[in-house]
Amino acid sequence: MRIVVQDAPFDLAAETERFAQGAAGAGAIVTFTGVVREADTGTMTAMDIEHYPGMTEKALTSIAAEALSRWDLTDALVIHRFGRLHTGEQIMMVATAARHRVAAFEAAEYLMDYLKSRAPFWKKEILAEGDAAWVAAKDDDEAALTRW
Amino acid sequence: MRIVVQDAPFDLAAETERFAQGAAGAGAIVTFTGVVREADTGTMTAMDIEHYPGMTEKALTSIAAEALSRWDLTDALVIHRFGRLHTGEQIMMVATAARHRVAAFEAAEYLMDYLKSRAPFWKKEILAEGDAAWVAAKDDDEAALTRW
Amino acid sequence: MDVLYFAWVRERIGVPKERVETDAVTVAELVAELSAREDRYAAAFADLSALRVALDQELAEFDAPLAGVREVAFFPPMTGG
Amino acid sequence: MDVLYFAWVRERIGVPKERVETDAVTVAELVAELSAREDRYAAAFADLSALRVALDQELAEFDAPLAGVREVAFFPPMTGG
Repeated sequence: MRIVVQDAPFDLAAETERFAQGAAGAGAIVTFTGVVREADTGTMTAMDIEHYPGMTEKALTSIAAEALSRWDLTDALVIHRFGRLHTGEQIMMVATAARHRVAAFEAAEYLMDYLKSRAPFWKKEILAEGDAAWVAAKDDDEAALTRW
Repeated sequence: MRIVVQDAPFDLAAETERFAQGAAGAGAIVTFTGVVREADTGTMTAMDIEHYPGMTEKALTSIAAEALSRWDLTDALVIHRFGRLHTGEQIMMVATAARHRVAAFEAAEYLMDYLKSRAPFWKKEILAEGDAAWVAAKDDDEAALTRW
Repeated sequence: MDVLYFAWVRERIGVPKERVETDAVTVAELVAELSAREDRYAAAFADLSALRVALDQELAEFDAPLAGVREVAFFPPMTGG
Repeated sequence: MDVLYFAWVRERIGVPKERVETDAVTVAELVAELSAREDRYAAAFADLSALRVALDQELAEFDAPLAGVREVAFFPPMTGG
Protein backbone atom coordinates (compact mmCIF):
# COMPACT_ATOMS: atom_id res chain seq x y z
CA MET A 1 0.00 0.00 0.00
CA ARG A 2 1.28 3.45 -0.88
CA ILE A 3 -0.32 6.80 0.01
CA VAL A 4 1.01 10.02 -1.49
CA VAL A 5 -0.25 13.54 -0.74
CA GLN A 6 1.64 16.25 -2.61
CA ASP A 7 1.23 19.55 -4.43
CA ALA A 8 3.53 18.54 -7.30
CA PRO A 9 2.15 16.83 -10.41
CA PHE A 10 2.53 13.05 -10.57
CA ASP A 11 3.55 11.02 -13.59
CA LEU A 12 0.53 8.86 -14.44
CA ALA A 13 2.46 6.65 -16.89
CA ALA A 14 5.33 6.04 -14.47
CA GLU A 15 3.02 5.46 -11.49
CA THR A 16 0.87 3.02 -13.47
CA GLU A 17 3.93 1.13 -14.69
CA ARG A 18 5.45 1.03 -11.21
CA PHE A 19 2.23 -0.21 -9.68
CA ALA A 20 1.79 -2.89 -12.36
CA GLN A 21 5.38 -4.08 -11.97
CA GLY A 22 4.94 -4.36 -8.21
CA ALA A 23 1.64 -6.24 -8.40
CA ALA A 24 3.08 -9.75 -8.19
CA GLY A 25 0.43 -12.44 -8.37
CA ALA A 26 -2.30 -10.07 -9.50
CA GLY A 27 -4.40 -10.94 -12.54
CA ALA A 28 -6.29 -7.65 -12.57
CA ILE A 29 -5.19 -4.04 -12.17
CA VAL A 30 -7.62 -1.12 -12.10
CA THR A 31 -6.64 2.54 -12.10
CA PHE A 32 -8.79 5.62 -11.73
CA THR A 33 -7.45 9.06 -12.60
CA GLY A 34 -9.25 12.30 -11.76
CA VAL A 35 -8.69 15.28 -14.05
CA VAL A 36 -9.65 18.95 -13.54
CA ARG A 37 -12.29 19.43 -16.19
CA GLU A 38 -14.13 22.52 -17.33
CA ALA A 39 -16.96 23.38 -14.96
CA ASP A 40 -20.42 22.57 -16.34
CA THR A 41 -20.88 26.32 -16.78
CA GLY A 42 -17.55 26.53 -18.58
CA THR A 43 -15.98 29.54 -16.89
CA MET A 44 -13.53 27.83 -14.53
CA THR A 45 -9.85 28.59 -15.02
CA ALA A 46 -8.34 26.75 -12.08
CA MET A 47 -9.12 24.79 -8.98
CA ASP A 48 -7.67 25.30 -5.50
CA ILE A 49 -7.54 22.16 -3.42
CA GLU A 50 -7.24 22.71 0.33
CA HIS A 51 -6.54 19.82 2.66
CA TYR A 52 -5.91 19.04 6.33
CA PRO A 53 -2.25 18.03 6.61
CA GLY A 54 -1.88 15.08 8.95
CA MET A 55 -5.52 14.05 8.89
CA THR A 56 -5.42 13.62 5.10
CA GLU A 57 -2.68 10.98 5.21
CA LYS A 58 -4.40 9.24 8.14
CA ALA A 59 -7.79 9.19 6.41
CA LEU A 60 -6.37 7.91 3.12
CA THR A 61 -4.34 5.24 4.90
CA SER A 62 -7.37 4.11 6.84
CA ILE A 63 -9.58 4.01 3.71
CA ALA A 64 -6.96 2.02 1.78
CA ALA A 65 -6.40 -0.37 4.71
CA GLU A 66 -10.15 -0.99 4.87
CA ALA A 67 -10.20 -1.77 1.12
CA LEU A 68 -7.29 -4.20 1.54
CA SER A 69 -9.13 -5.98 4.33
CA ARG A 70 -12.50 -6.16 2.55
CA TRP A 71 -11.21 -7.44 -0.78
CA ASP A 72 -8.50 -9.91 -1.67
CA LEU A 73 -6.12 -7.25 -2.99
CA THR A 74 -2.42 -7.68 -3.59
CA ASP A 75 -1.81 -3.91 -3.48
CA ALA A 76 -3.42 -0.46 -3.45
CA LEU A 77 -2.18 3.02 -4.31
CA VAL A 78 -3.63 6.47 -3.62
CA ILE A 79 -2.06 9.69 -4.90
CA HIS A 80 -3.85 13.01 -4.25
CA ARG A 81 -2.63 16.51 -4.99
CA PHE A 82 -3.45 19.79 -3.29
CA GLY A 83 -2.86 23.44 -4.16
CA ARG A 84 -3.73 25.23 -7.40
CA LEU A 85 -4.46 23.07 -10.42
CA HIS A 86 -5.48 24.12 -13.90
CA THR A 87 -7.96 22.59 -16.35
CA GLY A 88 -6.64 19.33 -17.78
CA GLU A 89 -4.28 18.65 -14.87
CA GLN A 90 -4.47 15.32 -13.08
CA ILE A 91 -5.73 15.74 -9.50
CA MET A 92 -5.43 12.23 -8.18
CA MET A 93 -5.24 8.55 -8.95
CA VAL A 94 -6.02 5.29 -7.23
CA ALA A 95 -4.90 1.85 -8.30
CA THR A 96 -5.88 -1.61 -7.08
CA ALA A 97 -4.44 -5.02 -7.88
CA ALA A 98 -6.19 -8.33 -7.21
CA ARG A 99 -6.27 -11.90 -8.47
CA HIS A 100 -9.74 -11.33 -9.94
CA ARG A 101 -11.30 -8.43 -11.81
CA VAL A 102 -14.41 -7.96 -9.69
CA ALA A 103 -12.35 -7.36 -6.54
CA ALA A 104 -10.06 -4.88 -8.33
CA PHE A 105 -13.03 -2.91 -9.72
CA GLU A 106 -15.04 -2.91 -6.50
CA ALA A 107 -12.07 -1.88 -4.36
CA ALA A 108 -11.20 0.99 -6.74
CA GLU A 109 -14.79 2.24 -6.61
CA TYR A 110 -14.80 1.91 -2.83
CA LEU A 111 -11.58 3.94 -2.59
CA MET A 112 -13.05 6.64 -4.82
CA ASP A 113 -16.38 6.78 -2.98
CA TYR A 114 -14.69 7.14 0.41
CA LEU A 115 -12.00 9.48 -0.84
CA LYS A 116 -14.72 11.79 -2.24
CA SER A 117 -16.59 12.18 1.04
CA ARG A 118 -14.32 11.06 3.88
CA ALA A 119 -10.86 12.43 3.07
CA PRO A 120 -10.35 16.04 4.16
CA PHE A 121 -10.04 17.81 0.82
CA TRP A 122 -12.03 20.84 -0.26
CA LYS A 123 -12.22 22.18 -3.81
CA LYS A 124 -12.66 25.80 -4.79
CA GLU A 125 -13.34 26.72 -8.39
CA ILE A 126 -11.51 29.81 -9.59
CA LEU A 127 -13.71 31.39 -12.23
CA ALA A 128 -12.70 33.42 -15.27
CA GLU A 129 -14.29 36.60 -13.89
CA GLY A 130 -12.07 36.51 -10.81
CA ASP A 131 -14.79 35.02 -8.66
CA ALA A 132 -14.31 31.82 -6.74
CA ALA A 133 -16.77 29.28 -5.37
CA TRP A 134 -16.36 26.34 -3.02
CA VAL A 135 -17.56 23.12 -4.59
CA ALA A 136 -20.53 21.82 -2.62
CA ALA A 137 -20.60 18.17 -1.59
CA LYS A 138 -23.09 16.21 -3.68
CA ASP A 139 -25.90 14.18 -2.11
CA ASP A 140 -25.07 11.49 -4.68
CA ASP A 141 -21.54 11.20 -3.30
CA GLU A 142 -22.78 10.76 0.24
CA ALA A 143 -25.41 8.27 -0.94
CA ALA A 144 -22.73 6.28 -2.78
CA LEU A 145 -21.27 5.25 0.60
CA THR A 146 -24.39 3.33 1.56
CA ARG A 147 -23.50 0.78 -1.15
CA TRP A 148 -20.58 -0.56 0.90
CA MET B 1 -12.38 4.77 -29.87
CA ARG B 2 -9.39 2.56 -30.58
CA ILE B 3 -9.35 -1.24 -30.88
CA VAL B 4 -6.05 -3.11 -31.08
CA VAL B 5 -5.62 -6.89 -31.49
CA GLN B 6 -2.01 -7.99 -31.65
CA ASP B 7 0.41 -10.68 -30.57
CA ALA B 8 3.13 -8.21 -29.54
CA PRO B 9 3.29 -6.84 -25.99
CA PHE B 10 1.84 -3.37 -25.44
CA ASP B 11 3.35 -0.59 -23.36
CA LEU B 12 0.89 -0.03 -20.50
CA ALA B 13 2.54 3.22 -19.40
CA ALA B 14 2.63 4.69 -22.90
CA GLU B 15 -0.92 3.57 -23.72
CA THR B 16 -2.26 4.99 -20.45
CA GLU B 17 -0.47 8.30 -21.02
CA ARG B 18 -1.64 8.52 -24.63
CA PHE B 19 -5.22 7.76 -23.66
CA ALA B 20 -5.17 10.33 -20.85
CA GLN B 21 -3.67 13.00 -23.10
CA GLY B 22 -6.35 12.39 -25.70
CA ALA B 23 -9.25 12.46 -23.25
CA ALA B 24 -10.13 16.13 -23.65
CA GLY B 25 -13.00 17.21 -21.44
CA ALA B 26 -12.93 14.06 -19.34
CA GLY B 27 -12.87 14.33 -15.55
CA ALA B 28 -12.49 10.60 -14.97
CA ILE B 29 -10.31 7.96 -16.58
CA VAL B 30 -10.51 4.27 -15.69
CA THR B 31 -8.13 1.59 -16.91
CA PHE B 32 -8.25 -2.16 -16.45
CA THR B 33 -5.23 -4.33 -17.18
CA GLY B 34 -5.33 -8.12 -17.30
CA VAL B 35 -2.18 -10.01 -16.37
CA VAL B 36 -1.33 -13.71 -16.81
CA ARG B 37 -1.19 -14.93 -13.25
CA GLU B 38 -0.20 -18.25 -11.77
CA ALA B 39 -3.04 -20.76 -12.06
CA ASP B 40 -4.80 -21.47 -8.77
CA THR B 41 -3.05 -24.85 -8.79
CA GLY B 42 0.26 -23.10 -9.41
CA THR B 43 1.74 -25.24 -12.17
CA MET B 44 1.06 -23.02 -15.18
CA THR B 45 4.08 -21.84 -17.16
CA ALA B 46 2.39 -20.06 -20.05
CA MET B 47 -0.94 -19.31 -21.67
CA ASP B 48 -1.85 -19.69 -25.33
CA ILE B 49 -4.53 -17.31 -26.49
CA GLU B 50 -6.33 -18.31 -29.67
CA HIS B 51 -8.67 -15.93 -31.41
CA TYR B 52 -10.86 -15.60 -34.52
CA PRO B 53 -9.17 -13.05 -36.78
CA GLY B 54 -11.75 -10.74 -38.31
CA MET B 55 -14.54 -11.58 -35.90
CA THR B 56 -12.39 -10.48 -32.94
CA GLU B 57 -11.99 -6.94 -34.24
CA LYS B 58 -15.68 -6.75 -35.18
CA ALA B 59 -16.82 -8.02 -31.78
CA LEU B 60 -14.54 -5.64 -29.85
CA THR B 61 -15.59 -2.68 -32.01
CA SER B 62 -19.24 -3.51 -31.49
CA ILE B 63 -18.81 -3.90 -27.70
CA ALA B 64 -16.94 -0.59 -27.43
CA ALA B 65 -19.49 1.21 -29.65
CA GLU B 66 -22.27 -0.06 -27.40
CA ALA B 67 -20.42 1.25 -24.32
CA LEU B 68 -19.98 4.65 -25.97
CA SER B 69 -23.69 4.82 -26.73
CA ARG B 70 -24.84 3.68 -23.27
CA TRP B 71 -22.64 5.99 -21.23
CA ASP B 72 -21.54 9.57 -21.75
CA LEU B 73 -17.95 8.65 -22.61
CA THR B 74 -15.42 10.89 -24.31
CA ASP B 75 -13.31 7.91 -25.41
CA ALA B 76 -12.71 4.17 -25.07
CA LEU B 77 -9.74 1.91 -25.76
CA VAL B 78 -9.43 -1.88 -26.01
CA ILE B 79 -6.12 -3.68 -26.52
CA HIS B 80 -6.06 -7.50 -26.52
CA ARG B 81 -3.17 -9.80 -27.28
CA PHE B 82 -3.14 -13.33 -28.65
CA GLY B 83 -0.47 -16.03 -28.97
CA ARG B 84 1.76 -17.40 -26.23
CA LEU B 85 2.08 -15.34 -23.05
CA HIS B 86 4.03 -16.11 -19.91
CA THR B 87 3.18 -15.55 -16.27
CA GLY B 88 3.32 -11.85 -15.39
CA GLU B 89 2.77 -10.65 -18.96
CA GLN B 90 -0.04 -8.20 -19.67
CA ILE B 91 -2.80 -9.82 -21.77
CA MET B 92 -5.08 -6.89 -22.38
CA MET B 93 -6.26 -3.48 -21.25
CA VAL B 94 -9.35 -1.36 -21.56
CA ALA B 95 -9.64 2.34 -20.80
CA THR B 96 -12.64 4.63 -20.56
CA ALA B 97 -12.88 8.41 -20.20
CA ALA B 98 -15.98 10.30 -19.09
CA ARG B 99 -16.96 13.53 -17.42
CA HIS B 100 -18.03 11.66 -14.29
CA ARG B 101 -16.52 8.73 -12.41
CA VAL B 102 -19.57 6.49 -12.28
CA ALA B 103 -19.86 6.40 -16.09
CA ALA B 104 -16.14 5.70 -16.50
CA PHE B 105 -16.25 2.82 -13.97
CA GLU B 106 -19.48 1.28 -15.27
CA ALA B 107 -18.38 1.44 -18.90
CA ALA B 108 -15.03 -0.19 -18.09
CA GLU B 109 -16.78 -3.01 -16.23
CA TYR B 110 -19.23 -3.41 -19.10
CA LEU B 111 -16.34 -3.66 -21.58
CA MET B 112 -14.65 -6.29 -19.43
CA ASP B 113 -17.82 -8.33 -18.87
CA TYR B 114 -18.61 -8.45 -22.60
CA LEU B 115 -15.02 -8.98 -23.64
CA LYS B 116 -14.79 -12.00 -21.30
CA SER B 117 -17.79 -13.81 -22.78
CA ARG B 118 -18.57 -12.30 -26.18
CA ALA B 119 -15.22 -11.66 -27.86
CA PRO B 120 -13.82 -14.75 -29.63
CA PHE B 121 -10.77 -15.51 -27.53
CA TRP B 122 -9.94 -18.87 -25.98
CA LYS B 123 -7.28 -19.47 -23.36
CA LYS B 124 -5.23 -22.62 -22.94
CA GLU B 125 -3.05 -23.08 -19.87
CA ILE B 126 0.32 -24.66 -20.58
CA LEU B 127 1.26 -26.60 -17.48
CA ALA B 128 4.72 -27.31 -16.08
CA GLU B 129 4.42 -31.06 -16.73
CA GLY B 130 3.94 -30.50 -20.45
CA ASP B 131 0.17 -30.87 -20.21
CA ALA B 132 -2.22 -28.23 -21.42
CA ALA B 133 -5.83 -27.45 -20.57
CA TRP B 134 -8.39 -25.17 -22.14
CA VAL B 135 -9.76 -22.67 -19.66
CA ALA B 136 -13.48 -23.29 -19.16
CA ALA B 137 -15.88 -20.37 -19.31
CA LYS B 138 -17.16 -19.48 -15.86
CA ASP B 139 -20.86 -19.38 -15.05
CA ASP B 140 -20.08 -16.20 -13.11
CA ASP B 141 -18.81 -14.52 -16.25
CA GLU B 142 -21.94 -15.38 -18.19
CA ALA B 143 -24.09 -14.27 -15.25
CA ALA B 144 -22.23 -10.94 -15.12
CA LEU B 145 -23.84 -9.98 -18.44
CA THR B 146 -27.31 -9.97 -16.96
CA ARG B 147 -26.32 -6.90 -14.98
CA TRP B 148 -26.34 -4.71 -18.10
CA MET C 1 -19.27 -22.51 -47.39
CA ASP C 2 -16.21 -22.21 -45.16
CA VAL C 3 -16.49 -23.93 -41.80
CA LEU C 4 -14.05 -22.86 -39.07
CA TYR C 5 -13.24 -24.53 -35.76
CA PHE C 6 -11.53 -23.01 -32.73
CA ALA C 7 -9.97 -24.15 -29.45
CA TRP C 8 -10.82 -27.75 -28.46
CA VAL C 9 -13.35 -28.03 -31.28
CA ARG C 10 -10.49 -27.44 -33.72
CA GLU C 11 -8.30 -29.96 -31.87
CA ARG C 12 -11.03 -32.62 -31.83
CA ILE C 13 -11.94 -32.22 -35.50
CA GLY C 14 -8.30 -31.92 -36.47
CA VAL C 15 -8.47 -28.97 -38.90
CA PRO C 16 -8.92 -25.24 -38.33
CA LYS C 17 -10.99 -24.71 -41.47
CA GLU C 18 -12.56 -26.62 -44.32
CA ARG C 19 -14.78 -26.09 -47.34
CA VAL C 20 -18.15 -27.83 -46.95
CA GLU C 21 -20.73 -28.30 -49.69
CA THR C 22 -24.11 -28.73 -48.05
CA ASP C 23 -27.84 -28.34 -48.55
CA ALA C 24 -28.40 -27.91 -44.81
CA VAL C 25 -31.02 -25.25 -44.15
CA THR C 26 -30.06 -24.51 -40.55
CA VAL C 27 -26.94 -24.71 -38.39
CA ALA C 28 -28.45 -27.70 -36.59
CA GLU C 29 -28.85 -29.54 -39.90
CA LEU C 30 -25.23 -28.82 -40.78
CA VAL C 31 -24.14 -30.15 -37.39
CA ALA C 32 -26.17 -33.35 -37.95
CA GLU C 33 -24.69 -33.77 -41.42
CA LEU C 34 -21.11 -33.37 -40.18
CA SER C 35 -21.70 -35.61 -37.14
CA ALA C 36 -22.96 -38.39 -39.42
CA ARG C 37 -19.84 -38.08 -41.55
CA GLU C 38 -17.09 -39.15 -39.10
CA ASP C 39 -16.61 -39.92 -35.43
CA ARG C 40 -14.37 -36.91 -34.83
CA TYR C 41 -17.28 -34.61 -35.78
CA ALA C 42 -19.74 -36.59 -33.70
CA ALA C 43 -17.35 -36.28 -30.74
CA ALA C 44 -16.90 -32.52 -31.20
CA PHE C 45 -20.62 -31.87 -31.59
CA ALA C 46 -21.80 -34.33 -28.90
CA ASP C 47 -22.92 -31.60 -26.50
CA LEU C 48 -24.23 -28.53 -28.30
CA SER C 49 -24.79 -26.71 -25.00
CA ALA C 50 -20.97 -26.59 -24.71
CA LEU C 51 -20.65 -25.00 -28.16
CA ARG C 52 -21.23 -21.62 -29.74
CA VAL C 53 -21.70 -20.82 -33.40
CA ALA C 54 -21.01 -17.68 -35.45
CA LEU C 55 -22.43 -17.01 -38.92
CA ASP C 56 -20.34 -14.61 -40.98
CA GLN C 57 -18.55 -13.60 -37.77
CA GLU C 58 -21.69 -12.81 -35.76
CA LEU C 59 -22.87 -15.01 -32.88
CA ALA C 60 -25.99 -16.97 -33.80
CA GLU C 61 -28.27 -19.73 -32.55
CA PHE C 62 -28.21 -23.35 -33.71
CA ASP C 63 -31.64 -22.99 -35.30
CA ALA C 64 -30.48 -20.02 -37.42
CA PRO C 65 -30.87 -20.39 -41.22
CA LEU C 66 -27.76 -20.80 -43.38
CA ALA C 67 -29.18 -19.08 -46.47
CA GLY C 68 -26.60 -16.63 -47.84
CA VAL C 69 -24.02 -17.48 -45.16
CA ARG C 70 -20.43 -17.78 -46.39
CA GLU C 71 -18.61 -18.57 -43.14
CA VAL C 72 -19.73 -20.75 -40.22
CA ALA C 73 -17.57 -21.07 -37.10
CA PHE C 74 -17.93 -23.51 -34.19
CA PHE C 75 -16.16 -22.97 -30.87
CA PRO C 76 -16.52 -23.35 -27.11
CA PRO C 77 -17.78 -20.50 -24.91
CA MET C 78 -15.32 -17.63 -25.13
CA THR C 79 -12.77 -16.85 -22.44
CA GLY C 80 -11.29 -13.44 -23.23
CA GLY C 81 -10.05 -10.74 -20.88
CA MET D 1 -6.73 23.08 22.69
CA ASP D 2 -6.00 23.90 19.06
CA VAL D 3 -9.02 24.70 16.92
CA LEU D 4 -8.61 24.50 13.14
CA TYR D 5 -10.89 25.76 10.37
CA PHE D 6 -10.92 24.75 6.72
CA ALA D 7 -12.45 25.95 3.44
CA TRP D 8 -15.31 28.46 3.84
CA VAL D 9 -15.36 27.97 7.61
CA ARG D 10 -11.76 29.25 7.68
CA GLU D 11 -12.68 32.15 5.39
CA ARG D 12 -15.71 33.12 7.47
CA ILE D 13 -13.89 32.94 10.80
CA GLY D 14 -10.81 34.61 9.34
CA VAL D 15 -8.06 32.40 10.77
CA PRO D 16 -6.92 28.87 9.91
CA LYS D 17 -6.07 27.96 13.49
CA GLU D 18 -6.25 29.32 17.00
CA ARG D 19 -5.60 28.30 20.59
CA VAL D 20 -8.81 28.12 22.63
CA GLU D 21 -9.04 27.72 26.41
CA THR D 22 -12.39 26.18 27.26
CA ASP D 23 -14.27 24.13 29.82
CA ALA D 24 -16.70 22.88 27.17
CA VAL D 25 -17.51 19.19 27.73
CA THR D 26 -18.73 18.43 24.21
CA VAL D 27 -18.13 19.76 20.71
CA ALA D 28 -21.61 21.29 20.76
CA GLU D 29 -20.73 23.24 23.92
CA LEU D 30 -17.53 24.51 22.28
CA VAL D 31 -19.54 25.62 19.24
CA ALA D 32 -22.02 27.48 21.49
CA GLU D 33 -19.17 29.14 23.37
CA LEU D 34 -17.42 30.31 20.19
CA SER D 35 -20.71 31.43 18.60
CA ALA D 36 -21.45 33.60 21.61
CA ARG D 37 -18.03 35.19 21.34
CA GLU D 38 -18.26 37.03 18.02
CA ASP D 39 -20.56 37.31 15.00
CA ARG D 40 -18.05 35.69 12.64
CA TYR D 41 -18.24 32.49 14.70
CA ALA D 42 -22.02 32.67 14.92
CA ALA D 43 -22.13 33.07 11.13
CA ALA D 44 -19.80 30.13 10.51
CA PHE D 45 -21.63 27.84 12.95
CA ALA D 46 -25.17 28.95 12.04
CA ASP D 47 -26.06 25.64 10.32
CA LEU D 48 -24.34 22.66 11.93
CA SER D 49 -25.84 20.29 9.36
CA ALA D 50 -23.52 21.97 6.83
CA LEU D 51 -20.48 21.31 9.04
CA ARG D 52 -18.29 18.41 9.98
CA VAL D 53 -15.97 18.09 12.96
CA ALA D 54 -12.80 16.10 13.56
CA LEU D 55 -11.27 15.39 16.98
CA ASP D 56 -7.56 14.70 16.88
CA GLN D 57 -7.90 14.15 13.13
CA GLU D 58 -10.73 11.62 13.32
CA LEU D 59 -14.27 12.46 12.18
CA ALA D 60 -16.63 12.81 15.14
CA GLU D 61 -20.17 13.84 16.05
CA PHE D 62 -21.14 17.19 17.59
CA ASP D 63 -22.20 15.50 20.83
CA ALA D 64 -18.76 13.86 21.21
CA PRO D 65 -16.88 14.62 24.46
CA LEU D 66 -13.78 16.82 24.36
CA ALA D 67 -11.99 15.18 27.28
CA GLY D 68 -8.35 14.57 26.35
CA VAL D 69 -8.74 16.09 22.88
CA ARG D 70 -5.84 18.28 21.74
CA GLU D 71 -7.03 19.30 18.26
CA VAL D 72 -10.54 20.14 17.06
CA ALA D 73 -11.22 20.95 13.41
CA PHE D 74 -14.36 22.36 11.78
CA PHE D 75 -14.99 22.19 8.05
CA PRO D 76 -17.68 21.71 5.40
CA PRO D 77 -18.47 18.29 3.92
CA MET D 78 -15.39 17.05 2.10
CA THR D 79 -15.03 17.14 -1.67
CA GLY D 80 -12.00 15.07 -2.58
CA GLY D 81 -11.33 12.93 -5.61
